[in-house]
Amino acid sequence: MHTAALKAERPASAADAPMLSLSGVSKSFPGVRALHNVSLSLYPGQVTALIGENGAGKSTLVKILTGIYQPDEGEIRIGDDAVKLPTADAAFRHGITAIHQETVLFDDLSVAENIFLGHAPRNRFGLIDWRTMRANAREVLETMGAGHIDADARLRDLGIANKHLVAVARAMSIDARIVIMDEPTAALSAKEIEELFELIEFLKSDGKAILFISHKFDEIYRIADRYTVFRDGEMIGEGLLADKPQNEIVKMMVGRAVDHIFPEREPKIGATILSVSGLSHPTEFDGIGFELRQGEILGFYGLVGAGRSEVMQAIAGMTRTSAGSITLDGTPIAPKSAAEAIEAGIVYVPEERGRQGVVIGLPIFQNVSLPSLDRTSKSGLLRLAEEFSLARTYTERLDLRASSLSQDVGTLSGGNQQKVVIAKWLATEPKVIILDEPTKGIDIGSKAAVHGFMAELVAQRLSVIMVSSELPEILGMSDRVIVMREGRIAAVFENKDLDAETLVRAAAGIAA
Amino acid sequence: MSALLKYREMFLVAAIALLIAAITLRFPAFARPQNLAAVFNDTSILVILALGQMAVILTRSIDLSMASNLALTGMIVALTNANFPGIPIPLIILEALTIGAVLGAFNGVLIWKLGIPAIVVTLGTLTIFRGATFVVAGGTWVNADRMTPAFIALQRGEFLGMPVLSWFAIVAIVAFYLVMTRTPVGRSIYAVGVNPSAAVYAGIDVGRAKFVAFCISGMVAGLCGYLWVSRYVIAATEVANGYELNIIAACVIGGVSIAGGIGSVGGAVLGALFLGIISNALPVINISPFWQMAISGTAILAAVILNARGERKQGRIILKKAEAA
Amino acid sequence: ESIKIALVVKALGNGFFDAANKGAQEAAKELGDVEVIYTGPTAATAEGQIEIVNSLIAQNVKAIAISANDPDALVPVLKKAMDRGITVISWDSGVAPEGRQMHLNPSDTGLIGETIIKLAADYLPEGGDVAILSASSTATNQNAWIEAAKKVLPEKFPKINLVATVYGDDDSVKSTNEAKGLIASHPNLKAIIAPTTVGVVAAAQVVTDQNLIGKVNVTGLALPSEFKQFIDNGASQAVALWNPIDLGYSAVYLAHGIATGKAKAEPGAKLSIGKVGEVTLDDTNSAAMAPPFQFDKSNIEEFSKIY
Amino acid sequence: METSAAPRRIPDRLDTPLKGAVLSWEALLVAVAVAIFVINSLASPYFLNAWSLSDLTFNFTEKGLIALAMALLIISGEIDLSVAAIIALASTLMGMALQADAGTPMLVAIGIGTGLLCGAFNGLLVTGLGLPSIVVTIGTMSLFRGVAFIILGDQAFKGYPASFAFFGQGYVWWVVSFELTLFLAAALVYWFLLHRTSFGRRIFAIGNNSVAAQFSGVRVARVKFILFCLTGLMAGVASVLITSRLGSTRPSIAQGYELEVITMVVLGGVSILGGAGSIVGVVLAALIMGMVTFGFGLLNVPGIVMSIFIGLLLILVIALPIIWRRLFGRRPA
Ligand SMILES: Nc1ncnc2c1ncn2[C@@H]1O[C@H](COP(=O)(O)OP(=O)(O)OP(=O)(O)O)[C@@H](O)[C@H]1O
Ligand SMILES: Nc1ncnc2c1ncn2[C@@H]1O[C@H](COP(=O)(O)OP(=O)(O)OP(=O)(O)O)[C@@H](O)[C@H]1O
Ligand SMILES: [Mg+2]
Ligand SMILES: [Mg+2]
Repeated sequence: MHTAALKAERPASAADAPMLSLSGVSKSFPGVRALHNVSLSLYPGQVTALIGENGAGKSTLVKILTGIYQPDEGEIRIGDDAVKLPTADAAFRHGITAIHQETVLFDDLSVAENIFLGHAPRNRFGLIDWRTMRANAREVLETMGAGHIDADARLRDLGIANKHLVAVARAMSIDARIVIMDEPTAALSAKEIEELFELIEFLKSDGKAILFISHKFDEIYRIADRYTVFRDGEMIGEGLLADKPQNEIVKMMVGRAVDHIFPEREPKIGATILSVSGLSHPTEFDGIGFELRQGEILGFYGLVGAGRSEVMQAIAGMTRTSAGSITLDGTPIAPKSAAEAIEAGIVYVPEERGRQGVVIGLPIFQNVSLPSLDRTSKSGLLRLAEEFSLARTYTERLDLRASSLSQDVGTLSGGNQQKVVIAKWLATEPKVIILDEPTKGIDIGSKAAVHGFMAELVAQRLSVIMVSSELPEILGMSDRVIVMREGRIAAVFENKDLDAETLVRAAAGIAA
Repeated sequence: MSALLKYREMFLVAAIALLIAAITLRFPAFARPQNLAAVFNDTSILVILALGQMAVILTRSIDLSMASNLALTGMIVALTNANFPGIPIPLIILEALTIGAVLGAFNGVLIWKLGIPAIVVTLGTLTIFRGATFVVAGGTWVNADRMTPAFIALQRGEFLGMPVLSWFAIVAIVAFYLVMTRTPVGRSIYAVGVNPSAAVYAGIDVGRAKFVAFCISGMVAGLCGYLWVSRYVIAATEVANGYELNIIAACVIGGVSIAGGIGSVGGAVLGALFLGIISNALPVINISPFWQMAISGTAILAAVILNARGERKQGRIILKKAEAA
Repeated sequence: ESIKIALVVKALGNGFFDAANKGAQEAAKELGDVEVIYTGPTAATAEGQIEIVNSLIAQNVKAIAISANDPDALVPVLKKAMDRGITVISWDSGVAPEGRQMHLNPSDTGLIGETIIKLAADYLPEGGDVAILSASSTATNQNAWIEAAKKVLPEKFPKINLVATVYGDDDSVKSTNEAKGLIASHPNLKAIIAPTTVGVVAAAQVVTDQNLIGKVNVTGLALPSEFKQFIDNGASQAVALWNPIDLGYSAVYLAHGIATGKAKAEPGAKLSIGKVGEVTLDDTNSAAMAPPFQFDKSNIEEFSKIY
Repeated sequence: METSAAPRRIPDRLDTPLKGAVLSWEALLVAVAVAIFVINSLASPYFLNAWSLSDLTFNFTEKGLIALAMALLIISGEIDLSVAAIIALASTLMGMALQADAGTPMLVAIGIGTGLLCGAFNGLLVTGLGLPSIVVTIGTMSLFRGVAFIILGDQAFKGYPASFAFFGQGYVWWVVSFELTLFLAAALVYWFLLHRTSFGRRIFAIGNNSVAAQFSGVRVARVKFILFCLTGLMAGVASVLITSRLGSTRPSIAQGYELEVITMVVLGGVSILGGAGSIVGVVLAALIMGMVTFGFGLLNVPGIVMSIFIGLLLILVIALPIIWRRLFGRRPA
């Protein structure tokens, strides 16, 4: 079967009753109110776009609908029946399927099994029928236009985009009435996105209700019929998309005019402080060369997987390189560990906060002092007073919200955790600070604080490299922008009259 | 299934073939089919135990209490047999399976419902079960003279030219193969080990999968309790003392990853056979049995190093993909 | 107040020592004012016995009679016991002379050594290969008997060829594996001599399982009750042992005598052991009881009911 | 918890240190220890006696010494199952040196040195090749003890010099043994190392999140390697003590000690998953295990029966706080 062949003519009618409706749903985590009294309706044969800034509560809602989280209060109705979804299994059985934001798949299992785990076809003895399962997997993949993926391959050996397609296939393999897609296009190429949209059209025509989450407005306008906007865990508005221009939706999302987010600043750019040339890695990047000047914010832009993080981790001593040289303040350095890089004056604020940034289980002040322990302790002996004063200085500058410095960082909200992470590396008093996706997953207020602080840092003659996949952030903060593509530098721009389209073209390798 | 797993098992088969060849050089009779069959028979109990342990290790847990469970169940069935000689042996086997499973479920419940790490729970039950063995028997041993002939004879009987004990192992291998590869329970055990958080999204209860794995390992240990006491015709507190580490070693040599999610029935069986061959061969080729321990230690280390190479995560390889595109 | 005497054995649960305890209790009843503490580790290790001796010292026992898992490792702790005024004797398996006041051998060492070989030789008129399956490699008594056996071999049993000595550590599984190894690596093996009650049962079971009855004869030291079936099925022609009940009885009787000052442990002394008779101490303060008693088809039935 | 109107100035801590101490794991252990002490005193008239109490300490000092280092290792997220085998190998090599007429200082050096080298070998395999420590040390456990068996076979080394006997049998003052003195001194050193130095802080950071620690400039591999060396070293020290106490060496020496040491560490409140624990807890756990085994010994309860108690204690002490929290600790979100 192919999507095009089965496309039925069944126009969506707004008069239909909602297939799924949510009302008064709230959900809190320790210290964070993720959702507050929200409502949402999904209609058969229609795509509803759920729109909101990072941390608005979109994924939390998805997890509630798929039985991963339980709402603190509120009601879920499918058709006319109020339902409870205590487990992922219960959600399956009510015909709800989802493609989650993070790829929640099994690296060491085959593609076919990743698609069918939990609902594998059985033979007449009740045993799993691998042959049928593989055949079905191939069919599902083909239907989606992902026939190039080998159903027998181990998932580990697939690239990120293909993994994402497997996640889509898994959702499609369940005969569901309600399909949820949480940023399904984030890791896909243009061609794959096209195929996904074709699939969505088919599902629509099949009368399914679809919830589509994306940060990309072109996609939303192309595929969605309705919109629902969330801000800070609350439902701000909903309606038919055709009636709503983009700028109004953005206003609903952000709650204020967008250009206020980025601080005004007068860059005072000095001499070169860091110069990198010919930096190469056997498999990840090649011939990376650039200069960073004092008091400058250098933006690194690229599509996800372009290799920016790998380059930055190499500069900060975390990965070994095969060739190239790094000069800091006129002295050549070759850091072999993060410890050496920190000593030299280069710090890297990592992208994955939970895994690489905070040490959950240790209190705030110990997190902040960790890279500076040699400074706060005396001949190996801890001096708590020094640690507290260091932690207080930096956390207060970042306007951290916490009840005490002895509080476990794990009890802080994501944005406040990110502040602790940044404070931790600032406390080492570096010359160069590399921020990898510094505002990923933090709320709008904290985002502004981080941006304001970056401005303050460069004003104090520090030099900043900022890796970001968010165009407004790159455009709003950088003095210069380097675009990476597939492990190499694709272009370098001065940020004067730079526009988003130029950057996207460079990142995707499309000639201007 | 996966090519890599196949490769790993082939590697073990090759290592075992090499081992047998080397032994045969010193002692030609070793490779005779009857002798190899005898070695398999001798290793049957370890094979069955290794399969049970594999199910647990796959879920990122470990069962240190298997040998103690074996001793306790073995003692209880031996006492049952001694005190009620009229009870038929199939019922005795059922008793062994049940008691073993109950002891395994005790571990499993603590892990599932209280979330205590498996290594802590089974470290505790390791001593509790063994102490209980002493207590239920009042500190005595049950010797051959108190067991019925049928109790002792069952596993020694022959069926289609092979001892019944070997058939126990063969049935266990087939059953495990089917359960681990062809049933939702088996696959959920793998899934939980590969990625516990993804398992939640797939509708699998992680704690329950661990509980099931512990019931399986307990049941298997219970069965081996009967097999052990009837094989060595003695039930004592010290039976199989320290054997838990041999079982784990068999799994490790067989390529079962201690980090969970990776391992196969074939691998665990081959790992157990590898250890069985070594312990059988050393006395006959006149290498002092004192070498046995060092040799199996070296084999374990070699296996971990080799497996780690096979498993080493590939880099992202951005550049290669760029060239291919 | 009664006198506490501890009977420390190699491992609890062993039928041989349970029988010895029976004798010890008899002695206690006979002596009247004695309380016997029967104790031992669960696995036959020296560390386990040391912890036990420590707790006995703390309980102020009057005397300790020990069958030791290691002749040397226990010396320091037993010395400590003697320093605190406790009478220490060893029995069955001895400790080095500095760690005890006297040692009671169940029988004459030379005699046992000769008997275990003779048990095998009696049924091998043509001679042939034999092997020994012993207890642990550090067991004092077994080592002494094997030594003695090796001494008499060349002159008295020239046709018997001792091909190997292996150790099963008084562990059934290890003993079983060692017995199998012996059979596999010595195709002409005619007899396995196991001077330990655990090893002899394991070896006889292996011979039975491998259908070697009539080809390999198992002999050694065995408890009649545990071993009867193997005499019955022919895996063994005959085994020997002394009376463990008498041994336990004597150990407690002697410990009591020395502890109360009624007897003195010194070379040449003649010490009474009640109903069993008397023993004479040699230069190392060791004494031997009766010669080993032989069990075969004719009498095993009767003795298996006793111990 | 967070409040939206947090003060600009964040206080260092909220709880007074005393309040934290009262509710801690160590407090629970102190209560258990006192209870066992009282029960022992009531159950046996021989318990409350200076010499009895002194003899009691021998039940835990050697394992306790290893537990101190093992605690650090487990806090860092690793484990060493080979410690008992290291004792056997170190003791065997000391025995060999003895055959070559080595003096007491030489013997001690060889014992401790062997331990250190074995620990370094474990550390190298784990940190150098990135292998899981539980598997590596199951392997080296067989390897080390196996080498001892190959060297010693069915023999035993004995005849250690009189001066060597002091370590395992000597008394520093009245009833205070050398072993106990050494244990207390080592406990102090390890307490200081773990709780008062930057090295100790790094151990906690690694145990809680080794990737983040690495990114924060902690030399994770180096710290772990040092911890394996320390654990081996302590096993070497324990080997000297045990060999001296037994006055002889057999390859089967210290069989099964590894699990007792780990039980001690876990009972002491160290998280088996790494990242949490204290030396005070471990010392208390050592004391509890010593008192339980000795107390049961005084009542002539077989050792195997006490192990039921230890096993139950281990599970209960860990399970009870969890059950307690489930029943009563439901905090409003
Ligand atoms: N398990 C959790 N524990 C604590 N806080 C959480 C948890 N999951 C989500 N949150 C918090 O809830 C809020 C909403 O998060 P959610 O993931 O739903 O946002 P989102 O709208 O999906 O954002 P994005 O666009 O970045 O995916 C955030 O502040 C987040 O930090
Ligand atoms: N093949 C892959 N398999 C799994 N995850 C991947 C893969 N490729 C990329 N990712 C994930 O996508 C994210 C971005 O990748 P990475 O950081 O390496 O690229 P980048 O160019 O630095 O992009 P950015 O820093 O903007 O995210 C990471 O979270 C990474 O784990
Ligand atoms: Mg989200
Ligand atoms: Mg990145």
